[in-house]
Amino acid sequence: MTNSIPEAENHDVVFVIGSNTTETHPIIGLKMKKAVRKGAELIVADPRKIDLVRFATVWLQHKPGTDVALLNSIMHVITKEGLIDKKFIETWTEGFESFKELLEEYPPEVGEKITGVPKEDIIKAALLYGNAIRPGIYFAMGITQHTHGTENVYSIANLAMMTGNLGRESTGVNPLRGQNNVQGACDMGCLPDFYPGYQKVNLQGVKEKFENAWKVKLSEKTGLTAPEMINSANDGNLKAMYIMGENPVLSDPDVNNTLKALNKLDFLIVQDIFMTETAEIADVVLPSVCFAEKEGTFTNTERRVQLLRKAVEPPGESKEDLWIITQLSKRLGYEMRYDSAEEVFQEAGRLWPALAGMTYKRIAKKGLQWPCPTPDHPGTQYLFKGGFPRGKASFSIVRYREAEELPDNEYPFLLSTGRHLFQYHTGSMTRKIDAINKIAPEAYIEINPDDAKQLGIDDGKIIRVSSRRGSISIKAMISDRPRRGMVFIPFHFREAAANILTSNNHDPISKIPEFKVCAVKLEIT
Amino acid sequence: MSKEIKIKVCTGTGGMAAGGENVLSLFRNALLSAGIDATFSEKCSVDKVGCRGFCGMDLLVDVIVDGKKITYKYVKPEMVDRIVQEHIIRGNPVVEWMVEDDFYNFHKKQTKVVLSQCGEIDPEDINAYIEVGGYDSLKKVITSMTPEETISVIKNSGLRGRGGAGFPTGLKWEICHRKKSDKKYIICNADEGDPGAFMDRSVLEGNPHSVLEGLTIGAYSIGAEEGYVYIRAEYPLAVNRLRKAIEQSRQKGFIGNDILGKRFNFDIKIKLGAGAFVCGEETALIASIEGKRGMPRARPPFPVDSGLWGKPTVINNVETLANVPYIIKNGAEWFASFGTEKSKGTKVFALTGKVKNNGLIEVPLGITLREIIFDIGGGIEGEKMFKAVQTGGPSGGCIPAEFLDLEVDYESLAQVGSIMGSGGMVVLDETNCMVNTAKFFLEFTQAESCGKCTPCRVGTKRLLEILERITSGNGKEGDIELLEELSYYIKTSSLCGLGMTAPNPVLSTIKYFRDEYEAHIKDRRCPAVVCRDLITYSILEELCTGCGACKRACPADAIRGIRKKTHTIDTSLCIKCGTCFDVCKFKAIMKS
Amino acid sequence: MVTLTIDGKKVTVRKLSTVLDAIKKLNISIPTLCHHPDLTPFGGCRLCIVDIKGIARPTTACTTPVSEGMEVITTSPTLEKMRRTTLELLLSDHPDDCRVCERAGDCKLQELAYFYGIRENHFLGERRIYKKRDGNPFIERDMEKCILCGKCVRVCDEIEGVGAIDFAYRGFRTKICPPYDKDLDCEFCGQCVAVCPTGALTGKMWKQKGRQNLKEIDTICPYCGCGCNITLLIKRNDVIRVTSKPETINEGWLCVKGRFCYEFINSPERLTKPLIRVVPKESSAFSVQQTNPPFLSLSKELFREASWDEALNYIADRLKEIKEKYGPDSIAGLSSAKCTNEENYLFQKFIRAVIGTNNVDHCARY
Amino acid sequence: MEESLEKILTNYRNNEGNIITILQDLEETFGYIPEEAVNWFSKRLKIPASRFFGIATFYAQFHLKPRGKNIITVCRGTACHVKGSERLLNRLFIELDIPAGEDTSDDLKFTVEKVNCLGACGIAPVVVFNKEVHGKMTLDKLMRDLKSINTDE
Repeated sequence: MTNSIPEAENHDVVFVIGSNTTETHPIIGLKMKKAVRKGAELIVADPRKIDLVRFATVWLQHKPGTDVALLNSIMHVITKEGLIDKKFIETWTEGFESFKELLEEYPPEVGEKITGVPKEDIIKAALLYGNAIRPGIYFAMGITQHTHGTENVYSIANLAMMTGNLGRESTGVNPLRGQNNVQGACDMGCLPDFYPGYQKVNLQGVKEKFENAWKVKLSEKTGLTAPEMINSANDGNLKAMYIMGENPVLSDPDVNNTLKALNKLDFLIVQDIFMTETAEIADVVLPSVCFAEKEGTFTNTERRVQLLRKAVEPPGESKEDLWIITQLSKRLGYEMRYDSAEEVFQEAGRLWPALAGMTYKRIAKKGLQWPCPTPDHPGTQYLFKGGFPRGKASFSIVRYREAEELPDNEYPFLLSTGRHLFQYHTGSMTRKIDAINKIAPEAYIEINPDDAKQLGIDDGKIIRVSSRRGSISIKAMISDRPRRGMVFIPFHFREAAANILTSNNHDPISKIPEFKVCAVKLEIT
Repeated sequence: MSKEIKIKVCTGTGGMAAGGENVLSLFRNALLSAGIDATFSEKCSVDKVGCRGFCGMDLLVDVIVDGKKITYKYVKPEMVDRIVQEHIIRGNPVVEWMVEDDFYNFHKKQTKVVLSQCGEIDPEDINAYIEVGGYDSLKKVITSMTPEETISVIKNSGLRGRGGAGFPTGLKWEICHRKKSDKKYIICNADEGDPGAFMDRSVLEGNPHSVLEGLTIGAYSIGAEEGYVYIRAEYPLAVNRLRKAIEQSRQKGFIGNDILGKRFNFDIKIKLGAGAFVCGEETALIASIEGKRGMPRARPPFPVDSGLWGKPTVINNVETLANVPYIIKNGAEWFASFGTEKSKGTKVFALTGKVKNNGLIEVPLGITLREIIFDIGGGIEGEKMFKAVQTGGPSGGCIPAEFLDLEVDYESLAQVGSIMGSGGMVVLDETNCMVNTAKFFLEFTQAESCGKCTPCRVGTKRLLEILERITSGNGKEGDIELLEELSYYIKTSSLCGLGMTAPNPVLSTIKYFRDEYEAHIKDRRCPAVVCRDLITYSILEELCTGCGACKRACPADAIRGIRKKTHTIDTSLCIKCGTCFDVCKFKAIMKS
Repeated sequence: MVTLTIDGKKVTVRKLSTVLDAIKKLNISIPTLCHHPDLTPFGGCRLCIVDIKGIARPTTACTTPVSEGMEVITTSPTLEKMRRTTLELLLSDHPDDCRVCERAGDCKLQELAYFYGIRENHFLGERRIYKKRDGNPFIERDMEKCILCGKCVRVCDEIEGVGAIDFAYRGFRTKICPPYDKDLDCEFCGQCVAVCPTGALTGKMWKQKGRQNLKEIDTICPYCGCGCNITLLIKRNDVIRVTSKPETINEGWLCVKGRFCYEFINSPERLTKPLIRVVPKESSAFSVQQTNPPFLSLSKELFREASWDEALNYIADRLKEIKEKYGPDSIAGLSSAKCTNEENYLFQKFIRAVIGTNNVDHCARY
Repeated sequence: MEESLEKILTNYRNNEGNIITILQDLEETFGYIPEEAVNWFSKRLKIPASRFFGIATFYAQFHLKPRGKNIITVCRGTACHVKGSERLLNRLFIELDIPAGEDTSDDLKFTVEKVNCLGACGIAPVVVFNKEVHGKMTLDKLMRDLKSINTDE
């Protein structure tokens, strides 16, 4: 997020696109609702009638995967209405002129044709955002989980830049990170192309810096992303995997493919707090401890590093991940010596200046938002105050492209997957909660009432849903949430795993799979 | 036929209940068969008129032949023919059916301003109102006066709110007038909730246009373009006439856009109350118009600062607004010539209870209670003793005989522990138990508490419980003191007017009738023989004829006896319902 | 800014403040049950009544806006007597079961009754009796204990934007309930439980787990990316409840998962020993061919328990062997967005420095 | 039902109504406030159903259960009280066999209600039979009127 969570209540326009905020980030959802109470206008762009729609001034129910067309059309109107920020564009960006030419291709009529959103609504949204003084854009996986997810993100950046809506309090672009420490895992370099702090593995000088710090020779070859690991295992090139606290069997697309790949591995280590679907096919399973049983830090979606405190002793012989890693490291001939989690944190801070000013003591009370380079730095509430760190930002020329696998005669429905409020991810935690199992015990597929009527599907009936990759039996939920022709399945439930259906297509740059679009058919059983 | 004939039939709620509509058409028919067309003739008319206040004698019909008015009481359908034949055709009024002295006495000491046209004009016809000078005041204000000038007339007249606390109306308008806001509202409070009060209903049924005119003048003065009449749905006739009146007024251009050709827009909407006494409280009323539960909120901020939809809002009750056109017409001095130093003008009271002449009266403030009850009301029914008069509804108090010569105004009533309120005046005689009366009012306020604040929600409940135990013979030593303590607490710490005044009936009855409380508690006796649990029924041997009526009527089978022999009541079975007392034609049942 | 005097002390507060804000600024303690700083003023409980010069009756501090030169008295024998009566009245319509009440020790009504030393009640009378208990799995709603402060109604409407409950009926019968008095059907964020001053609203899973001498540990919610601050309440070695403090970045608000989904910590299904596979992989329940697998036994029968030494040595041997045979790039590590920064840092360091490959990633993409 | 609801919705939209207006229309149309109707409006207007319920239970005019075919309203104003309306009320409950704590006879033929004050104190005590006001009521008259309603059936 370029802004902070508390700033969210002070926007005058909130534009939420591809985020079911009240269910996936409930507390940020509260802030949005508070903003509306304080008089802000809310624009929601979502193919589903998510809960936030109740509070929206305008709801753009675009077809899944047409975000670029929608955004370009909005930007077309903004340009035509003269609502661009010329000074910002001149000072901080480049490439606007050719970008403007591209926008000519997307008048609202074209936008309507592609997205299915009435052009009046496109214009209304454009005027609201274009005239706003402190607008905030929020997005999440609804934007990124597409084969053109990167382009979607560029498009959002274009919108913010052309209106100069960046770098001010309560004004910015805010991707919402899904899990508690996605931000931290990225920051800490659990990425195949970056060392901690987004320092490129193949950049001159960087490798040397880490080699010196770690006193070991390092590879300069960019590694494999998670989907590439699966492909590589399938190809027989990848032989061993060490999975810590993840459950890719259920969370990755195309379960059958994932299982096939992981089963081909010579050796699979899974380290977790519960037996998961992935642990079940491991060669060794290591019991680790949960958040309440250890010390450390989490970095939330607003870049706030906060202190996790140990509350209880772990069960049985389960061990902290830090202990397990250092033990393994020792046995593999590389001694790591840390007396506490904070020592690890300090080492990261020495290698990444944005954390350098933080100590456990400083973050104990309310955490600190990076960048926080010095011990007296107050942290950074919002980013890009007074410009971009690397000079001018470029407008990206992005055209609308269709999703990889669209419905056809054989598979006539478009499936999106996602979360709902009561469950979390693959359910390894939430499905252990009795109360949750009472309120949200099973999987379901949301079907538009008109579609259901046409197919003769009754509410609560078990139906068969199939894609080119597999099929599941699942309970039908007739609901006005999805638009016609679209269905939705939450991916939390192994008994009707949505990811048996999803495709392995992914964005060429970010490698994020296209969870939001694939083609399925529905059959009465 | 050269005679000029006017027949006025009362069609207020009371008149309607007595068959007014039917009698009205019977008169038309009877005249028609006598060859007189009362529908299209200029010389002959049969009109419905609003309540004239004396509902106790309904159905009242005025027959005016060549300007000579005769009023008939208790008119029934079968009487119509004879009146037409003898009085109208032959010119001999039917003396035995005419009203007598008590009717004229009832009106003698009254001064009618607000009620001056009630019972005189057809409330469903705007022309009838215009003929008697209606809407002249509005014209005067809009065409020749500034809002400031209008406000100053109202201020100088000394008009105070007729709904409760008596806040000066002109001052209220002035404060609102000075507020800067894109929107302001004026609301007519017609949520007449006090049991025993019906002046607002009568005015709205009898002369709705006077209220609309007052409301429009008020809107002009404060700068409101939108007005509401918040009226109880329990008053269907009043609602109906108000609707008609608004429609007619709009057609005539007295409300709407560019009123009377001037740049003043004002429109009026009706909101029906849905049955909650507390909505008479200003902030609760506003909540109700906004479509919420009628729960009051703390003041400040007051409605003139932040009222309906958060905008400056003036709320006046029906009677207050109905005074306005007359003040404008006759001047502030004229109005101020009635009343006392601090309370000017006339006030409408609903005089009911154990008084001979029940009805609506309008008197100059400063009149004594004795004049009202004995001269206008004709004294106590059935030669009983006057005991107290309860004024101000559930928020008011009971005033004993020693204050009969009290001059009635806002301050004097407050001094003796009661209030003016909206003008309810219920007369109680020796057969009324004062503890029971206090309990009755508490039952009411307790049931009408909105439940928001602790003192009112729980406090009035506990107050009622103590009264219940006293009236059922289970009172304890110290209960009177507990009542006083709790009452004081509720009065001072409740959120709104309902709670603040709810203990008044208790406090005033304790103050003046403490001996009755003590009799209930110490002697387990109800001096007025009212409280059910303290009564025993018995049969007087000498009067019982053995007819068996009581035995048949007794729901508890508590009465024994053989036909034509004296019956007896088994007190262990008696549930004290009083049915036997009611059915005995020989007064042989005794309560003690 | 407005300056006023409270109990003889001058205080300057912002223009739109209430008298209660000013009182709090001076750290003067004054009882209240229906006030919450984040919710619109209500003025229902009548405990915060104060005397204001020029106003005849005591006025509630929580609803009265400050004005320049205002003189406020927060306590006097009369005010205290009235507060005491208010409490007595509230208690007269409240079950007398602090002994077994989940909230005893954490109940504002009980606390105030203690401070005012209310032993006996002058006003005992009819008490509201509700037979029905709410069937929802999260929130125990014991409406006999409700004092109708309305905080739950306001928080549900004003903060959560849901409006699952509202005041219903009126007078003594007033009750806060879902529509048609049915079972609560909402997002179960528990905001209402957090603001309830009595035992009317509690968590169902807290029941008889412990209410006093609890250890409190402030930490971070393990669910979504909001990073809410939570406080774990611990009895012996068990987390028995989760709360959040108002001064946190999330202002004390949580969602259903943050507030109620902590039982997995104590779950008997937790892994407690290293496991080494004994059955060949193909026989796992969740296999390639099955499209709609039955609920996994997640059976530990596929594995045998091992000591840490054995497991770690086994892993080290296998990794060494594979690295020697196929090179470091034949090994990959998948880290977790659920693990700490320190663990993630160390994990990638392990993969990069110890294994010697950049094949490290995590689930940011899902 | 759907049709009546749509009509009420139109009335609400055209006349700047509020929840109370809707409930009044529902009461008028159905004689009580059906739960399905509340849920329907709640969904259409995005107003929580709890608010409808809160209002419906606050105001005396609204009923949550179907009422009897004949509605007898006894005024409980002060004037009527001092003139014995309580006795009329008790008699009605006994005569019409209305179960304790209820206001409607089991056969849904009669509903007996109290009303705070009809403002017709001059003709107290007042009883309203199906919207028709009857003044100066006595026990005898009450029984006669009841009989005539019964024979009208």
